[in-house]
Amino acid sequence: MADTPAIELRGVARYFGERIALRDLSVTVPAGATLAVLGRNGAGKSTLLRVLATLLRQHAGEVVLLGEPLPKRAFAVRGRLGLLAHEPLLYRDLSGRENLRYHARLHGVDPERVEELLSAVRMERRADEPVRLLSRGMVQRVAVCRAVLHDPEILLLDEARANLDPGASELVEPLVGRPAGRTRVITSHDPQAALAEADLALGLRDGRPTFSLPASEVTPAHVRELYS
Amino acid sequence: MKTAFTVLRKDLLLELRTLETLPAMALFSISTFVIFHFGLNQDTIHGQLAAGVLTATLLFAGILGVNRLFVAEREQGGFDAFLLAPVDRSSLLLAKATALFLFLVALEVIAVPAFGVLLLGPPLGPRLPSLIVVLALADLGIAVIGTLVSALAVQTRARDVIGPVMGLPLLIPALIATARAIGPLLGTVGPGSLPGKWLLILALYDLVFALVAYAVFDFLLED
Amino acid sequence: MTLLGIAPALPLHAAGKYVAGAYIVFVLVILIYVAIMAVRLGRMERQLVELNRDLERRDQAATEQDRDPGSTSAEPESEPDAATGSDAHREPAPVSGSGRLGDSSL
Amino acid sequence: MPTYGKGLRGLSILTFVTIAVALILVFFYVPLDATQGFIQKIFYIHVPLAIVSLCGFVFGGVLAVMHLRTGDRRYDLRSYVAIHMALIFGVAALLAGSIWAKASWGHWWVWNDPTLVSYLIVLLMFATYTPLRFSIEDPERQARYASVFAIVGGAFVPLNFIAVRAAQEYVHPRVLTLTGSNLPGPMLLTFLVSLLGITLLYITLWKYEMAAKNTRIQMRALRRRLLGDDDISPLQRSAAPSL
Repeated sequence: MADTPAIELRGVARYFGERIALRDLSVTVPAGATLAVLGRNGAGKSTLLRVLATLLRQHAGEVVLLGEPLPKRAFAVRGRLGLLAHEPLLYRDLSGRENLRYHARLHGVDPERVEELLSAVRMERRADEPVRLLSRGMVQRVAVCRAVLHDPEILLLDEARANLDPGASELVEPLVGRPAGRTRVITSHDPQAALAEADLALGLRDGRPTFSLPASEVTPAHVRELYS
Repeated sequence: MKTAFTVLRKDLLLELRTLETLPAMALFSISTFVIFHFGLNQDTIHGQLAAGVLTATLLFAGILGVNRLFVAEREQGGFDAFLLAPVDRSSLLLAKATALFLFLVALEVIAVPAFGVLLLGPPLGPRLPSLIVVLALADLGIAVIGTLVSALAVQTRARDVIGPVMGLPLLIPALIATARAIGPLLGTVGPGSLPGKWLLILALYDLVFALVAYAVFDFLLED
Repeated sequence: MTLLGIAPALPLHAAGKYVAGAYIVFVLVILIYVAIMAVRLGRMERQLVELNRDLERRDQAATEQDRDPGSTSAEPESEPDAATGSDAHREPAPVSGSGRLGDSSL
Repeated sequence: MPTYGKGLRGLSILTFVTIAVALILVFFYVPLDATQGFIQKIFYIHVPLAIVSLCGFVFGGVLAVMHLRTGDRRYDLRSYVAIHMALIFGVAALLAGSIWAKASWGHWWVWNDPTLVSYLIVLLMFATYTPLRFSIEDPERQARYASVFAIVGGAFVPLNFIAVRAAQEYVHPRVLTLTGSNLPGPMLLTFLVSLLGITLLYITLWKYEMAAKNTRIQMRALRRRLLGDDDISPLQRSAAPSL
């Protein structure tokens, strides 16, 4: 499977009523590579991630993840995707461990993996407190565990580093960073940081791609055009 | 099936932790009995009137549960978490309907004895078995319709209003069948026989709407 | 034409009042419906008239542009390229994907 | 893109003729009913309206099934117009029914006529169709949720009628059950003609409203195509499908 690209988008569009959320989007991400998606708020970054996460169907164009065309074959891909976005997708009244156990059962993952991840992000001590009592940073660390619990082949990170202090960032690096070797799509408000850890870069403005280049070829002009 | 059980376990655990839904339903039903006492200005009631009071109270208390059913999913990303998992989507319908059914049963465990003590003239004891049969079928109907209506309403803006306004007319036939089935049971002369006709209608109602719910539920999650 | 002679057309004693009432209610409901649709039609007509006026203004502007292209009038009438426009909203969706509408979409 | 206006002229003439004939039959041809006398004439308007309206709701449900299966939003528009029309006919049927109740039993509402009672419940339920649509912003989700509602409603109509009929002890002989009929010849003929008239009226008005909605949507597309996007006012929220 290494040769087929992990993510292929051709002419993808998504509308919200009359408003265009995404339009004419074509990009191919080889397996194991990292794509950085840059753009202002409302440029369509989150919509793109939700389409890739099979949570939103595309209204036009083709989306092929891990060789499976969406939305027809979405169920075959679902277990192999991890999404980490603004919403931690954790029940605030349940504890961190209960949340992760719930997700582990949903994905058919051995509960032992929950303990492993909790210690990896050093949350074992606070794992039994309700999530609503945890600080934003801790919630984000538990959310990282949730996103990688089922060892996804594609990881979708919507500003994953937000709310994480430098210390916490190092903790989650082996899980969500490049070393984990997963195909990743990351979005960030800090273009320099995103480009530093990306192989490919995609610029979005008002739902339309402005550039789609290897990360190294992205010039400050490209970036300025996005945020002007 | 396993997924449905997983989601159900989470729901029951969540209810245990927050105790939001069940106590509210129980207290609501007991205060409704008090209101009926003063409203009807009668110390004890029996027969069809008693059946009507009991059924109406349980229905409205049930609506409270219906309103709360998907709120956690809507506000804390529960839908996305579920949709991301490689599971059959109608297991969410099965899990939530079962959860609502269990809430209704728990409600009845509290409300029916309270009804017996507060309002019901004839003793409840001998009537209990057949009463349980009718209430079980009624709870099934409320659970199925309630889950469907709750899933429809939770995504809308006016969700606390749309849910009951849509659910009540849908539940009227179930209410008719339940009240008419319980009527003869609560007569003063002694537990009457279970009117088969009404049980049949109630069962037919549950079956049809279970099939309809199963067929259309996935479309509510698709986006 | 004995038909007319048989039953008195509209006996106006008590029963007749209700029967007339029922049929009048029916006619009234239909009339209210027709009235609402008429209001909608009027609004649509006004929008069409407005559309034509906008078009005339645009074509007029276009012809002025052609007559003296050289002069840079103080406030150049920028050619509103109607076709693409800033396209913040979608044009009628192309036919493809899951059940999107045809190009000359409904 | 289908237009809905073309058959309209012929259809409206046919509707007009049928209703005219029906009225003539009702008031001049059919003999007075033995028990109810002249009041029974309301029957020829109340019951057809009720039947057509119920069929309209079920028709809306069927169109909703087509919409969910094919994903084609035009079916949603058809379902919306069908239910919208059925509601209007339903209100007329309910008013005529309560007038009939007042005429024959003396008070505006009567609980012993199952068609009337089950009718009220069906109307109560479908009255939430439009508020439901109005309270969902994303047009695609609005269409999908409305279709789910219409399907549940379509299944509910017969069930509700069974439950209400079973709950009724009849006070007066059934003139015409919605299912069977025990009408003498001339009355049956008159009833069928008025039923046909009301049905044609429903179809005509349905096509008429579809044509009107279709025109509005085409005009909006035309306006956007000609004047670019920023000139049109953003679509304000409405229960009607915007496609």
